[in-house]
Amino acid sequence: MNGLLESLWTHFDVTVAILLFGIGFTTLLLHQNLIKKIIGLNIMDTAVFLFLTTQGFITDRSAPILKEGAEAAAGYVNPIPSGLVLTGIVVSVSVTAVMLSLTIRLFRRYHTLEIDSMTLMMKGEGD
Amino acid sequence: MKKKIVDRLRQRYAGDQSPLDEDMISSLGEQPPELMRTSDEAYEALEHVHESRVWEAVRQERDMYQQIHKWSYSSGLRLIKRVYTTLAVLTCGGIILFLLWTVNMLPPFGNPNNPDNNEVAARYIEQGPEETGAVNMVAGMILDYRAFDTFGETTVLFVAACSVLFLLKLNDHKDGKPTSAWLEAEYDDRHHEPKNDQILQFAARLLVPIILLFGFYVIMNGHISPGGGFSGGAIMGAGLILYLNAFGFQKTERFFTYNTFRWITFGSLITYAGLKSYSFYTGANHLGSGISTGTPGALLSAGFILPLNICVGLVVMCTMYTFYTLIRKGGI
Amino acid sequence: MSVLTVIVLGFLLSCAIATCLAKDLLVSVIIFMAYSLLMSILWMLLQSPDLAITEAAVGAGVTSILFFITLKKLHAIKVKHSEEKDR
Amino acid sequence: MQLVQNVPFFSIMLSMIAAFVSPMLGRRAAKWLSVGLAGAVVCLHIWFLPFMAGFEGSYTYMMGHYPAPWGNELRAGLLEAVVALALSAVMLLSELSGMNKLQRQIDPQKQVFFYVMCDLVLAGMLALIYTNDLFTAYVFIEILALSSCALMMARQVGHTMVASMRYMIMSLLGSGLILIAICLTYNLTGHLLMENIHDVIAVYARDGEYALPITVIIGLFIAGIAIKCGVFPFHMWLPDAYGYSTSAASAVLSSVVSKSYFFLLVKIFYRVIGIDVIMSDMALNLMLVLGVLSMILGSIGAIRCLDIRRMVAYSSVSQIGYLFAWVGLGSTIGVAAAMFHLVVHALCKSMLFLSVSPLCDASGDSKRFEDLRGAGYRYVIPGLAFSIGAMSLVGIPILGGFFSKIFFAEAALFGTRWIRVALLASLALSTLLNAFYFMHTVLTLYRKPKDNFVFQPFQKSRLTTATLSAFGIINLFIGFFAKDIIRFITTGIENLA
Repeated sequence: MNGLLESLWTHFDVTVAILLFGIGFTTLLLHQNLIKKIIGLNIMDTAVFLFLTTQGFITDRSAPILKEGAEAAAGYVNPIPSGLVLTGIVVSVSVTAVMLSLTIRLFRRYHTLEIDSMTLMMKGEGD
Repeated sequence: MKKKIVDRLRQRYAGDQSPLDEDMISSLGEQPPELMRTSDEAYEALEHVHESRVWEAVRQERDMYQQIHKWSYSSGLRLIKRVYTTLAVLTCGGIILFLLWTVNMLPPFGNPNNPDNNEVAARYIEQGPEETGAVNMVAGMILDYRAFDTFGETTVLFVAACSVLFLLKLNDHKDGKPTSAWLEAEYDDRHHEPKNDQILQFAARLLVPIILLFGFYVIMNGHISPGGGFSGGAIMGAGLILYLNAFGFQKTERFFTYNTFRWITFGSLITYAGLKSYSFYTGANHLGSGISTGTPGALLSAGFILPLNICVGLVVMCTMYTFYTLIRKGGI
Repeated sequence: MSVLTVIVLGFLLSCAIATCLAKDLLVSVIIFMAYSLLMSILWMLLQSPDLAITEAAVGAGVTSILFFITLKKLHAIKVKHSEEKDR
Repeated sequence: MQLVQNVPFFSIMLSMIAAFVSPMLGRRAAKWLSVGLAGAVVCLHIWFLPFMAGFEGSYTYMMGHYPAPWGNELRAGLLEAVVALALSAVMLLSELSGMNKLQRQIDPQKQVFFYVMCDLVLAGMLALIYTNDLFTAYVFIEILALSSCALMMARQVGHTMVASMRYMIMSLLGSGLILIAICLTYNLTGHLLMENIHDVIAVYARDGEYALPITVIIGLFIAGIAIKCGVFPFHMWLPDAYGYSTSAASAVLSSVVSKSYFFLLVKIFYRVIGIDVIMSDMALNLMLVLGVLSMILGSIGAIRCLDIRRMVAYSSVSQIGYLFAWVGLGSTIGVAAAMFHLVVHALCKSMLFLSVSPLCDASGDSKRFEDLRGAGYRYVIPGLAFSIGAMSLVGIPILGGFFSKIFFAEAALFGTRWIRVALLASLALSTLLNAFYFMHTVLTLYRKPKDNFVFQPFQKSRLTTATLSAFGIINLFIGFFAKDIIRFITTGIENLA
């Protein structure tokens, strides 16, 4: 148990990323309110991105913007995670926009943001 | 009891009904559209009525839910739901614990000898400037080495814009007359229209050019300094949104309509696809590309990266602005 | 790992929990905005300036604006207001 | 490199460019562009398949000027070619057949976007089949999720909107799990291209390093894809989504989208983790359990339905269960059987969805079984098509489904004792249940109508009739080529590893 805690501390930021992922995942799955679900989705995505970015970080190295005279790979952090996360951020904002517009359409029809009430009303509606 | 509720629901949701009544819409429709934009008093009066009706509807709705809940929960659904929720909570907890446990076995943080700091990253940094011409290696990586991913990502933006258009765009005017949906949307948008706010307009006059210029700078210098098409485009989109919020649709519609959006998106995406198809095709068939990379660090260098950044920036800017306007009033 | 990183990480966690537990949607969105800004600071600390710029523009800027406009559209901001009046 | 080897790249790029061009066109032009595109992709693959059949092994296609660990890549082999041909043919026929119904159900000014989404689904499907890079796969998974959600809500009524919201939520949960699995993989290996990851993981497996993380990665991939395909505990969105959207959309969703996710999973097993590591891993049992559960519970769900489209939708759950269970068996022969069933089921299920909607039109726009009595006489061709599809899925001899059942049984014999018993028993039980509900439906279609049935005149469409006959003929004769197809698939799977 002590060893586990110690290793959680050495992996502190990855642990935080996983906890954030868990918070986002649980909110997306279990919260009734659609807006909260979308916020949960965003938290989940940023948590995964945080996880990925910490993988590319190397202590005491600088960002991968090359400077003149210093062209050895040993001076810079890993550029790959940054590139992947950049892609991911744009994907997450697109998904958020689509979800928000779906929410607006659903609210216009059912005047509620709770997904369960929506389903009940939908069932009452018939074909 | 059940049947009664179902009947009421059927009546209520026969169509995409809004709390705004038919007669209200028709009374709005009698005024010519240009008048509608200006007469504030009429609107305020209508708004008052509208608001009270909305709240009346919401209150009725709430009662209805309570009845529905009572009816559905009495029929044994409550137990199933509770079991399902418990299972879901347990699953979430299990996944988190499992991941935490796994993460402890991963390579340590910030260590240069981790498996992911291998020859791939080394080549990107060491040979990147010669091969791509970019100094910012992130831009060099996403727009040259791994360009197909980024192309897919731009397509995701396009899909999202099309989906939002699909969901929220109102139909065009029929024979010059606005449809009732348009009138309603316009009416609804009155909540957001600027009321000639002097402070906001002054600040916007000051800030918008700076924001747009900064976004432009970030896009143009994407291969030299941090930033690039995505961030620059988002900054420019935010600038346009600020302009819209300060001055209203009358100003922005002069230069940004649905057709502007269509043409800009189409032009940039086709240019992007064309440039990248050329380099994919020549690369796969082992033909030389014939593109000079220029001197690393200069503004006009790095082959296709600069034009690609501009294309991406334009697409992102239009898409962000479009999301905003579509959510706000169902048109661009 | 610097002290600043640990502090920012701690704030991130508390922001995430607060966002999910907040009763009012507007409050929730505002906390989410703060969360995004903290995230962009963290990315600056992790030596990824590209991400920091993008997150500040997209996450804290455009996404939050979209949330606000949606809430306004859903009259969710006013719900609270009129309920308070009732009391 | 020969010109024919560019086919994967050409078909992906063409579909994306067609999607970009479509919003500039009118709805008629966009429609024919989309149909023409699907036709062109089918033609390209008809050109490509004989080449691949004669080509030894597989080849990679560089997307850009940089070789394997640095740039993106596509990869083509025989298996990919077969699956891509089958799925793009399904796409073409679904678009053609659902066209008339679609024009009535979707707002005319928004039909353009429907066709944009069709093009993008095609692009996403092809990219998932051909990609050799995990992160490209993630990006295209998102494209596929967004565009299939848009297809689902194209008919904007309450049911489809709520269903697409639920679908979005589930599918984003799935994407999150897949993304974190990809991050873990990158973290352990430092590569994103499938081939290089495979090499590193083989070394780890030999040395016994990182055993738990690798198991977790496999489990996360399985869970993510299972959520996206709608396997049993995650199927809540599925019946509403497939049951109420337009027939073309349901056909495309059930046979193209979920099949390409599944194909990606198999590809990950073979190309990323390595089949030897997979077979000895306990995470595979998760897949077996999910598969068996959804085989049986999906069929039970279908029996309880009173509405023909929901029944067909539930039957999808049970058929995807077959695929999961037999890949979960962890042997190459099981995977081959699952791949054969993937092709057969894609062809059958889309035909079922497409033939149901004319039959409902012929019964006064009702989907209930009691009104559908005698619909097979009122509208002959869709009735026949439905019967062929149903019989094929039940496993009547000489039809495609019969052979897939035989291959399934054969593959199950290779399992360990308990797995053998369990799989054969659930295969038998599920076939029995399938036969019950499908035969019941077919008999209903040819029964005397109710006494108080009022015949309402309806419009017959020549296009639908023609495409459904083509569909029926393909399904009728696929059984004759079962040997060739399974030979192609087996060779393809050998090349995959």
